[in-house]
Amino acid sequence: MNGAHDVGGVLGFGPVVSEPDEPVFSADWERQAFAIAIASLCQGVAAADENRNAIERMGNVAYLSTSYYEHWLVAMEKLLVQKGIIDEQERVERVRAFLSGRSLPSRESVPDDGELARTVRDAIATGGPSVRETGATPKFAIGDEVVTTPWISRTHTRLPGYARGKRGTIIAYHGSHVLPDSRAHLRGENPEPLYTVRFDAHDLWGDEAEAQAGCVHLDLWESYLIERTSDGENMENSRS
Amino acid sequence: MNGAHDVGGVLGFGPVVSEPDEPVFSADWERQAFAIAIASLCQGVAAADENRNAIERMGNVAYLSTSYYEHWLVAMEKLLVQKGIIDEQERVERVRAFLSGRSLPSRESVPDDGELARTVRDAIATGGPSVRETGATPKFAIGDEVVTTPWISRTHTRLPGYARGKRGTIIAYHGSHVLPDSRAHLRGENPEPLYTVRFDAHDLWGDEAEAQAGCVHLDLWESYLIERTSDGENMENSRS
Amino acid sequence: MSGHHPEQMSEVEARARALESLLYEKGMLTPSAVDAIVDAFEHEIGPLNGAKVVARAWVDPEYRERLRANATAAIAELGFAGTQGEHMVAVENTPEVHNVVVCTLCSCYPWPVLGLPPKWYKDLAYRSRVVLEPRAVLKEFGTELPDEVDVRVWDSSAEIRYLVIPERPAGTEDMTEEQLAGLVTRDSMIGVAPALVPDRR
Amino acid sequence: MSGHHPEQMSEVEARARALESLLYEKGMLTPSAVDAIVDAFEHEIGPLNGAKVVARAWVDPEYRERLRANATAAIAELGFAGTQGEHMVAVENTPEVHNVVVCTLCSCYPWPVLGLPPKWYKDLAYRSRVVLEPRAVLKEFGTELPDEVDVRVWDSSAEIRYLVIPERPAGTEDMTEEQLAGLVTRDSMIGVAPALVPDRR
Repeated sequence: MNGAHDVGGVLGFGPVVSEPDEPVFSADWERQAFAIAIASLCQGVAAADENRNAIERMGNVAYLSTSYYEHWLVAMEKLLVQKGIIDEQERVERVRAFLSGRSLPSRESVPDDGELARTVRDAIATGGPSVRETGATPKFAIGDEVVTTPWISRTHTRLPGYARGKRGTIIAYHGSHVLPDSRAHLRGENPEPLYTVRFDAHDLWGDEAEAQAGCVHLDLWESYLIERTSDGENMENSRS
Repeated sequence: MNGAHDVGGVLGFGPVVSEPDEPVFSADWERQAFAIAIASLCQGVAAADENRNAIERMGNVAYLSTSYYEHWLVAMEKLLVQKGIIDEQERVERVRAFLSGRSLPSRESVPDDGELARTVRDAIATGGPSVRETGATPKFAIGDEVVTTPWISRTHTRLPGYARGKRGTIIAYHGSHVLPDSRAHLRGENPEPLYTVRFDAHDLWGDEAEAQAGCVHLDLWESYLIERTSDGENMENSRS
Repeated sequence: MSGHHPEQMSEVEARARALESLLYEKGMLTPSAVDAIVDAFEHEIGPLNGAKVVARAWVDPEYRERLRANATAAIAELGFAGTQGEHMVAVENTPEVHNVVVCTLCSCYPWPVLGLPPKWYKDLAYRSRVVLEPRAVLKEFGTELPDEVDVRVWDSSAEIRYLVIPERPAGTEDMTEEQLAGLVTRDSMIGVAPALVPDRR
Repeated sequence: MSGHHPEQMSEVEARARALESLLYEKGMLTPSAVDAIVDAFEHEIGPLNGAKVVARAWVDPEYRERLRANATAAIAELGFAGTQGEHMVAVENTPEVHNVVVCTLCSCYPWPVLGLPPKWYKDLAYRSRVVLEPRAVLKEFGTELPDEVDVRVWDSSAEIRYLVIPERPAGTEDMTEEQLAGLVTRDSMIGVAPALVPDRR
């Protein structure tokens, strides 16, 4: 989605501030939000792409002014309701109850046979590859010159705005991977060949590239890419 | 500047909310902020382009989460200090004084011969045209097909992000106008031919254009535009 | 402009007052200049100016031609000119063409004919959406356009300011220029709504 | 995880607890699962894993080749694998090439080898700037690169995760693999800093 999360190359976010000896989590609610998300995703509540899409749709001002773990929390609030696991009214009432002094139940009062803990531990250790055996022949070969699609997307996509309509070179092929644009919207996995594309910094930023600029790499699906011919390259991509 | 103020086509800002019978100003501080800005600009404290640039540089999160008149106020705080009219420490102390209960001086205690009121009234009624007689021959004629520059800018510019690297047609010529990219950074007026360029919605948005989409017009300076030839059009603009 | 209880003062209020008081001390601002600016935009300069221009264009074909050829000069004939209206262009709605104005980069607006912009015009939602989906935005304003109509968006990226001349409503043949001006709303001159239809009870 | 005074609870805290308690009731979460997840990322999975991979690559040229050819498999040899590390690629810094990793669209990060990302990696400043001005950002981290060095940024837009193999510092010829791992910082494996230089007092 062409939204405010797509910040590559956007100026005005200030300096990078790095904090020494930062803890993994800096508050209990961060631990809770993260654990809720991981446990839910491990149990198949939503795919990672749906989670990212939910975060992107939280509203631009909210997105930019809240932290990483709050993004996860917002996405889970939306997805758990959307999937029918939690009712929105029940959620709102429960928030109010905690604000009015309710406590979390004691450990002992929650039924817990340890099974879910084993499941999530296994899932974290195993992961879920996004590569799929499709037998598809990749359209591009390493060394091929390509141009990315110049269009914004109203739906979830992993082509950042700064790399729209830019020329690059294929430097790696990773087999076919689940297409986020499709899975994020429950339209199936639709795996597509995935490539690493190298962009010369000058082809991304023109004169605004740094002195002695190098290159930026993106991992892009086949449908994001158009073959680049020696001339007239953009005749085919300047109209859909 | 490639910043968060450049919102054309960005999704995620919610619905348009229109308020019936809205007052011109909804608080005294809005009146004050606006009057301060107009009086300062009328007295030549800064050009409108510098004011816009100051607003764009207030920081993305602050920009998106504050209102129009607060943007003007932020810009004036910066520009009045930058121009040496107000000292930053004095400003901060004065803010603190008002927060601690200080009142504005009574009307009568402020020296006021009515001269500045006459000046600002005249300035509002007269305005300040941005057209300049340069004798420059415009490079483009009405009907010419052009492509906009595809590059982001780190400095002030009036080419919106959604129209970078897009094809359009010249439909009007307005003479030479002061170049904001230059004046905003105190690099002189550098007037350039200014054109209205028509963009077919499909050339801006591809398949994301609305059904029965029409066109969008922008007023663009000559240095934002590249001549479009029948093929290889982007060979000349894909590298700087 | 004072009279608030200090304990209720917000930071933004204090910041505006701090600048105001400092500029008084520097001789860069006076109470009568503040009044002149605020009065001008609260009481003198507003959409009634633009409405008079549109009504004149509706009743006087020669004026309409002058307005289309050189809007700045034609608008000045009626006494309207100044800041943010130095370079005016009038765009005319017809059964075939609908125009709508925005400024995506800030909130440029033709002050001498419309006054200061309404909040929604300055908001991120309008600025971001109307260039991408003008029909959807217009529909939210109650303006549903037939498929055949050519929708033209004008994004005010330079110092050219646009005034939309809405279509003259049917059944207004007998109305005076002054009565007609009463039908011309701010929204119709931005292009998000048609002019009002006369009330015939 | 409780023990806060309710009167101090912020809205975000209440929202997290609300979901936690509701999921307990729905049987979709258990206290031991929460503990398992938190413990894994607070105590088991972190940059020490990546440091072991890098140290092995420094001492074992054959391992280094395997890591460069198929990082996922080579990392699994040392027992590291799982969520957000399913498709690993190792990129090697040399005197001629410097690699740095980012995820501009969210904050993708190779969890099995580096744990959860530091705050700055997730912040808008790093995400927005490092693709446009990597040298300037690296300089702010104290990493000033000679002009001749080819700076390569890796923006993790798919499920491929990147691990930077920093250059082995000079004067470490006699160090053991375990000692070498102590020089490999998180920042060096993201690519914003070199590995530590051994302390020789």
